[in-house]
This record gives sequence, C-alpha cells and structure tokens, in this order.
Amino acid sequence: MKVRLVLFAGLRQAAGFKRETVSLPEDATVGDLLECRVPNLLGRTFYVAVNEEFAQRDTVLHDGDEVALLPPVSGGQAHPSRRGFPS
Amino acid sequence: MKVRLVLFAGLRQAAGFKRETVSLPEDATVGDLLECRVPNLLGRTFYVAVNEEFAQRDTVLHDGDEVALLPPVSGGQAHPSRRGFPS
Amino acid sequence: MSAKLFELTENPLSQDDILRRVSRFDCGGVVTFAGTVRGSTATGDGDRETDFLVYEAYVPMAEKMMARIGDEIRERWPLVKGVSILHRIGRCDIEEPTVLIAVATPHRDDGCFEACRYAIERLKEIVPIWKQENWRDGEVWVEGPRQPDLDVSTPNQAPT
Amino acid sequence: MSAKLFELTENPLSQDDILRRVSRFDCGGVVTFAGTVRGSTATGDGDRETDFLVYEAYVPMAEKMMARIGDEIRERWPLVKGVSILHRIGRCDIEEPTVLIAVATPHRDDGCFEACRYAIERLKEIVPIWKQENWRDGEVWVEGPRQPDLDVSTPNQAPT
Repeated sequence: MKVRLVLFAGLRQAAGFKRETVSLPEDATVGDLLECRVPNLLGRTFYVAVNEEFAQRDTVLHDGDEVALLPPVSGGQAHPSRRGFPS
Repeated sequence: MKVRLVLFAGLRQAAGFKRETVSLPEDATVGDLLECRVPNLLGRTFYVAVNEEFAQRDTVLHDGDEVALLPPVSGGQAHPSRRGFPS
Repeated sequence: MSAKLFELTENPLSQDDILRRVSRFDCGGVVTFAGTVRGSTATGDGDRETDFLVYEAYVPMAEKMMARIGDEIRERWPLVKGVSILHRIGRCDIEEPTVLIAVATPHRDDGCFEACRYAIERLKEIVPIWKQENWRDGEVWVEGPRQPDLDVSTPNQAPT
Repeated sequence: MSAKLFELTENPLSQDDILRRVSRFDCGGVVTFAGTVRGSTATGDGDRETDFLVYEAYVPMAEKMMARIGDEIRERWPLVKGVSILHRIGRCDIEEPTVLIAVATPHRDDGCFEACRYAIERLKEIVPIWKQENWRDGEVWVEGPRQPDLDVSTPNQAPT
C-alpha cells in the first residue's frame, strides 16, 4: 500500500523534505513508517496525524492515508517564545 | 452663592427640567439643595456628583459648583435590562 | 498617537480602532469586550423585543470615571500596559456595539482577561451613562442596581 | 452569512470582521482575544527584539481542530451562541494580530470571557500551526510545550 507523508516547520527543516509517497507492507503502523522513513527524527518530540486526526505510534495505516508529522504547536501568540531550538 | 443643578435620564424626566441655576445660602449642603429644589425626588434612589466627583448628602457646596443628580447607571450592555420603572 | 483612550462618541464604534489605540510594541495579548444591542431577550414570559437604545451621559464625568477605571486596573494588574474604554451616546440599533473595552498586556496570562472583566463591572457601577430602551409601543429609562455607598436618598449614610 | 467561523488566511485580520461573524440578534456580549506580534520581549537577559514572524499551518487539519474547539466550548458553556477563530499564515509584522478569537453570549456573565480564554489555551495545544521567529541575525521554528498524550516519540505510550 501507499501512504502520503507530510512534514511541517522544524521537522520539515530537519528531515530536508516536505512531502513524499511511501510504499509500505499491509498492516504497517505509524511506528513502522517512522522507523522506515525518518529514523533520524525519532529522538525528537512530535505528534502524528493520520487523515487530519491525531494518531498514535501503533495506529494501523491503510492505503491512501495521509500521515502528517507535527512539531509541538506554537500558533497563537502572546506567550513567551524561546530562542534557539528546544531540547 | 449660586450653584448649577443638572439632571439626567429618568431624573430629568421626572423633574421636568434638565439644568438650572439655584441660589443658596452660604454653607448649604447637597441635602439642603435637594430639599429646596427637588423635594419630590427624595423618595428615589440616585447619586450626586459635585464638580464631577461623587458626593454625599452632607457635602458642603461652594459658589460656582456644578451639582449633578445621577440615576443608578445603566451604561454598557449585555446584562438583562428591566422593563418598567424600577421600584 | 492622538486618539483618546477614554471617550464617549456619537459615532459607530470600531474594534479595529480600539485595538490600534491600545496596541504596543511590547504587548502580545489584547482582550476586547463588546457590549452589543440585543434585539431579543429571553425572559420568564417568553422573548422580549427591543427596537433600539438611546444612551445619555454626563460626558465630562463619564470620561473622568472611565480614566479612573484605567488607573484602578493598572494598580491591580501592574503588567497591564494599555486600557481603552469607548462608549456610544445617542441612538444605537440592534447588534451595534454600545461599549468597547480593550486591555493589552505583554502575555495573555498577565491579566488582560481579568482586567477587561473588571472594567465592564466597574463601568456599570460608577460611569454616569444611562440607556433608554425603546420598543414597539413604549420607552423607558433603565436604571441599574443601586450602589448603596453612592445613594443619597437616605440622610444618615456613612461617608465614603 | 457566508463567512467562515474557523479560518486560516494570508490576509490581515480584522476585529470588526470577526465581531460581525459572531454577532447575533440575541447576544449582548462578545469577548475577542487578539494575539499580536511583540516586537520586544522582556527576558532575564534584557529585552529581546523580534523583526517579524512567519506562520506555517497544516491548513485543513488546523481548521478542523479550530471547529472542534468551538464544539468543546458549546459543550462546556451551553449559553455560548457564537464562536469564531481566525489565524494568520505567512509573514506577520510587529503589532499585527496573528490570531483572533471571538465568543458571543446573550449576557456578559454567560461564559464569553471564560470560553475565549479556554479557546486560546486549546489552540496552543491541538491546532497544528507553527511560528518561525525572525530577528536581525537569525530565525528559528518555535516549538510549543510537549503534550504528553500526543507525543509519539516514545514507543510505549498509552493509547488516547
């Protein structure tokens, strides 16, 4: 099956790509996708959405799913923002 | 001495006048002014300002003062308002 | 910036205008309260319709009292950097804003919500503005709740 | 009324516009929160200057999550009649609003202040929008605080 992988903001920058179609075996999970395609990101804090809903590492994927990797959100304004990359 | 009396909103309506110059003996108080000029309003709840500051019944007046009779304020919006005159 | 921070006006109120009045280089959060004219009010007897309101004010004292509310806010919430209160006088139609209150702080946790809430409560206590409610077959000057420490109707009151 | 209640846009935000989006015949109180770009932020090391921000969003999911915040509000504050959340994407300059949240209720005690405050807190938890801070000699994508129940970085997490 094929799924579409999309990355945003600092994750996009760290991974060096924005969007990609990935072929995976049937019954692959979010975790399988991450280990196969972005193992270098696994030390970071981020969230995953499958088809625009938050998902977990063991969420099972299906053909045609859109999987988004989301850094901790920083929208809005009016809160102290930090300089430098978060640990 | 002379003071200027000003009335607003429902008090103006009840008294039948908006503004008037009143002659008073020296050392007259707010209470003296009310009893002399608007005895018919004394059963109502209202506030008094002398020269744009809230005053009390025993506040002593001076020549040239502006004395305003103020119904309980109802500015703003977004609160249930009542129909009919308040008791 | 020449715009007044505390103002009564016969002109329509603008939320963009009040945001500009309080915006500052070092502020990231602004809370604005708008009181708008309700056309319909639910009551125990069913809905009550309003056609329009007319506001009357003791203008110089009202602007002075609104500035005083600004002073009270800066005393209670020292992180507040900007406060503006604008109020309509004259006729106001349904859904029009009659009062706008904006409070600016560096961050959203620095008191902008609390101070804005405080301002509308205080406005209804000490700012001499009155509304006349007009509906199909009548009109009435609305009076707010009595503030006992301001009431002069009883001779033996305590001094403030 | 065709304007969207939950929207990401590259255009400047207007407080008058969002007030119109939530105004209703039966509402008398509207609270609007504006998050604006701070040009200067006090820190332990003195003031830190910002030149401008750039916002990036996962647009369809962000609008869906903003609508979900609206649903959560109506569940928690059943008297709330109108909620709108607008957020900028792209470049935002100093003092410009980057987010507007408006909540309308019949009266000011019906939850408009509390619900508006809730919305900005939730927005910073679940709405996928990120800001890049730009200053004289650098830029950085800012990441918000970690939401443990959403973090997938550890394999043995509890399901939500």
